[in-house]
Amino acid sequence: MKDLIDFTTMDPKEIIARRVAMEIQPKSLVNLGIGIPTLVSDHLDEGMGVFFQAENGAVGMGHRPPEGMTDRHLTDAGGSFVSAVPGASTIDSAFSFGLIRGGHLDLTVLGGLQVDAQGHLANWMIPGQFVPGMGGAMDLVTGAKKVIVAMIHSAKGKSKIVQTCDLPLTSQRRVNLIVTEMAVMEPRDDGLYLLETGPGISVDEVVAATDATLVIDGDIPEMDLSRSV
Amino acid sequence: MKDLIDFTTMDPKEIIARRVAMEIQPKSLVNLGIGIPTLVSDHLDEGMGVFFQAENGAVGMGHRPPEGMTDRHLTDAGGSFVSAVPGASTIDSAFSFGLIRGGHLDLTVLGGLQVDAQGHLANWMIPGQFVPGMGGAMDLVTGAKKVIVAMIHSAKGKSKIVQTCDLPLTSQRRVNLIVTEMAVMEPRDDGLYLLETGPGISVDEVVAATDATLVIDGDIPEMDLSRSV
Amino acid sequence: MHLAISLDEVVEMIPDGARVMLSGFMGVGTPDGIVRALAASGKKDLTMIVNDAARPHCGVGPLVKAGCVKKFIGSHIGVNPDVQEQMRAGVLEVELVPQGTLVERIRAGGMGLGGVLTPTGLGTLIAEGKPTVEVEGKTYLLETPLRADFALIAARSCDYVGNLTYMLTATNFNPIMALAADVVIAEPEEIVPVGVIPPDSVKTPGVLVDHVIKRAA
Amino acid sequence: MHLAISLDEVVEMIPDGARVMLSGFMGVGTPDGIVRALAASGKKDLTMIVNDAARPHCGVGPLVKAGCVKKFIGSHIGVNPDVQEQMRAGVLEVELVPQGTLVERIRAGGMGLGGVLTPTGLGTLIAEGKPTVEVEGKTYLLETPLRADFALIAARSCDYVGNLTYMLTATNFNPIMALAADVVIAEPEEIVPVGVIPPDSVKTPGVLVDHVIKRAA
Repeated sequence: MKDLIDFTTMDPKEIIARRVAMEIQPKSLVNLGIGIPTLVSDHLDEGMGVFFQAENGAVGMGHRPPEGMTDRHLTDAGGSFVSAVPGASTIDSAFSFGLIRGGHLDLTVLGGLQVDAQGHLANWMIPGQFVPGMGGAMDLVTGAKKVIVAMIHSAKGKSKIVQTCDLPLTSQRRVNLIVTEMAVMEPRDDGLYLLETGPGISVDEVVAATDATLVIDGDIPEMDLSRSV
Repeated sequence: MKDLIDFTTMDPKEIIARRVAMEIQPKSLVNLGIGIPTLVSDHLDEGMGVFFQAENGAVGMGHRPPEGMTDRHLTDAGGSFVSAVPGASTIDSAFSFGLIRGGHLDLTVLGGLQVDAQGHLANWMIPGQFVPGMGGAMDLVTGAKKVIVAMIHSAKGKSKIVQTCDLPLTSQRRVNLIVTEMAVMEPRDDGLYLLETGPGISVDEVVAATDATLVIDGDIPEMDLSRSV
Repeated sequence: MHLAISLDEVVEMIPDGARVMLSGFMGVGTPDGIVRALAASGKKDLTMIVNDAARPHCGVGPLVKAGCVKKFIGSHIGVNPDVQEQMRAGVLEVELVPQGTLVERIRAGGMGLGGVLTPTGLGTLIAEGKPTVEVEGKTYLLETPLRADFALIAARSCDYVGNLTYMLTATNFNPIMALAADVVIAEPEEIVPVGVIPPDSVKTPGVLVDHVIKRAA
Repeated sequence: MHLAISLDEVVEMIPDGARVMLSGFMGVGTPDGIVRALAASGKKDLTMIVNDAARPHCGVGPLVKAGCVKKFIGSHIGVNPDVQEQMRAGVLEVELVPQGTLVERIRAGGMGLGGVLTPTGLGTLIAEGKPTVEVEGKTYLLETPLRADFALIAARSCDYVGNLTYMLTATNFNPIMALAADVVIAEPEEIVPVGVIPPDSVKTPGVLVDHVIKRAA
């Protein structure tokens, strides 16, 4: 029945979440940031044995419980109610960041304000305008085995993919993959590679919407969102 | 009835343990080393609320349980069976040494191979002869709020109180008090003060048995071991 | 046995200008009774060390709203408009610290370590003015230990020895802050008889806790 | 779900010359089944990172007695005559590390920190050849992180996610070593169904554990 879904009319955030979900390995430990990254878990089969971790010490978070079954002692890093999957554990903040910084986290998916052609992410402050703070993002980007940035391609008509970030960086580490509703991009030593285009989007449209030089190597396929994860 | 005890015939180890016990404050957290220090707890009133801690993660150790009631998961730092007092807790080794190094331990009582006039303790190796290792002693001496060395005054006819240690030091920290069966001594900026003599021991006898210069300031009292602790 | 005290006594104990650690993560695991009492008392010039600024009604929020806070040291302030506003107005100083660095600096302060060597923050604004140390060919940022005059923490259960347990994600900074202040005050949800908490369930041994908040009469 | 394996498979997995962390304190909290199997297999040239040398019959003792160990890194060897003898004979290299430094170095290796800044050992033999770092006017010894190829640990309970609990003073180095090796193998006293261990009772989350030893048939 999957063939019947028209991905070109899918909500851009869902396109991103669904594409990111395809990157998740069975049995891995994954941290999902607030916003679009949070949606990723909806696109995963629970039988994969993936454990979702949050900075506040949850290992094995599940969906928000039904009304009346929430508990104020069990929340995600945004303070929203979650449940515990079978085999879940809870740890203190020092241990939680030990997992993150010590290379025990297989994947983190974060939102971004900017990512540049070198794969540098900026996502914690806009000087003179708004300073949310880095929370756990600097540790996550520095420590996770794999970092995926998941975000809408542009904000207020401006590309969030830039040649060099002018916002303060989150880490000097190069992220592994950038997923937007228009493109999947991978920063490598010799440039920012365009790997896939979004549903119904042409390579030219991606190039036009992107303020960074993209390396386009051969035929660029469209995201195959019909693939089961 | 205490008056009837003749302390001059008391076992030297018991004299030391009893005198050290008088230094212990109510409700304090105390670490007792192997050997003579272990005997100290026998001389304390349980109503004092003292918690005994061991390097292996026990906080609130009690005496060895009766035969048949021991458990191989509950031991002291020497591997001997102990019990848990009401309110006891067990922590991992990193936490245990956090308590020790972080200044949360009120007192540690350790044995020694040598202590010198500067208050330096040596208790972890005799080069070329025997190398037991420092275990937790270096952390204990460096981190505890108060350090008492409890040991027999001499070994094989040689004073263990020396002018300057020739054995490798345990810490550069000056210990607070030295208690032997012959004397109570306190290392200060201007020398090693003799504070008390052992039961039936004269000042001259202490001086003769000690290979360090003792500061003798006024009349030196005899240990009052009849005091209730 | 540790002294159970009232919220009024806590208010009396903490002077204006104190340096205070406050536990909690987005207000979860924060000692809310203590926060409300301090906010109502009109304390001034507090330095608050806390993971995040939470929201105006929870976590450190009520203290910020009441104007009690001179300086905030933490990792996230994005969903508390009071903090953003007071920061822009120049009445609240904000020092941002990456979360993993923050908790490890507190742990170092509590465990007698001289600092934290972390890769986090290298090559970013956070590294400016800080020394780096090279170990086995890798470079790390040297971050200093953090301590406070008071740690205000929230617990699930407490006994009269002061042993504490925490519940699920309300654990967060609580056991770490309990190590790193001159005076540690815990607000438990329940106080149970000594001996009721199994030794392996204790997350903070009572020897670290100075005071617990009395049960309501 | 983690793969439950046999002792034979553990023996096969660990090569001669491996760098191995072994938990336990005077043999309490050591995975004795794994130790016996490795000793019987005649492994060679192991580097063992372990708190103490225990006694000949427990802890790392059987491995030393069987001549499997080339290098011992730990804090105490005073009650194992085999270690003293092999050390004097020059067939066993011993590196002594203060206990609090040892556990913190392992934690640093497991938690992505660049080292440990400790006052312990300053002004002693232990400080020789090691850099010192000054922080806020105090001097600390810089000790490097420790990691291993394998961590062999003992648990009280384990579920098939790999979540572990420990019991009383058998906890000691277990949860710390579980952080700091490429392959972590746990020998539990019992294996229980997933969901039986409450989240707050888990001391080592299963994500850190690679293998657990099968129940005997």
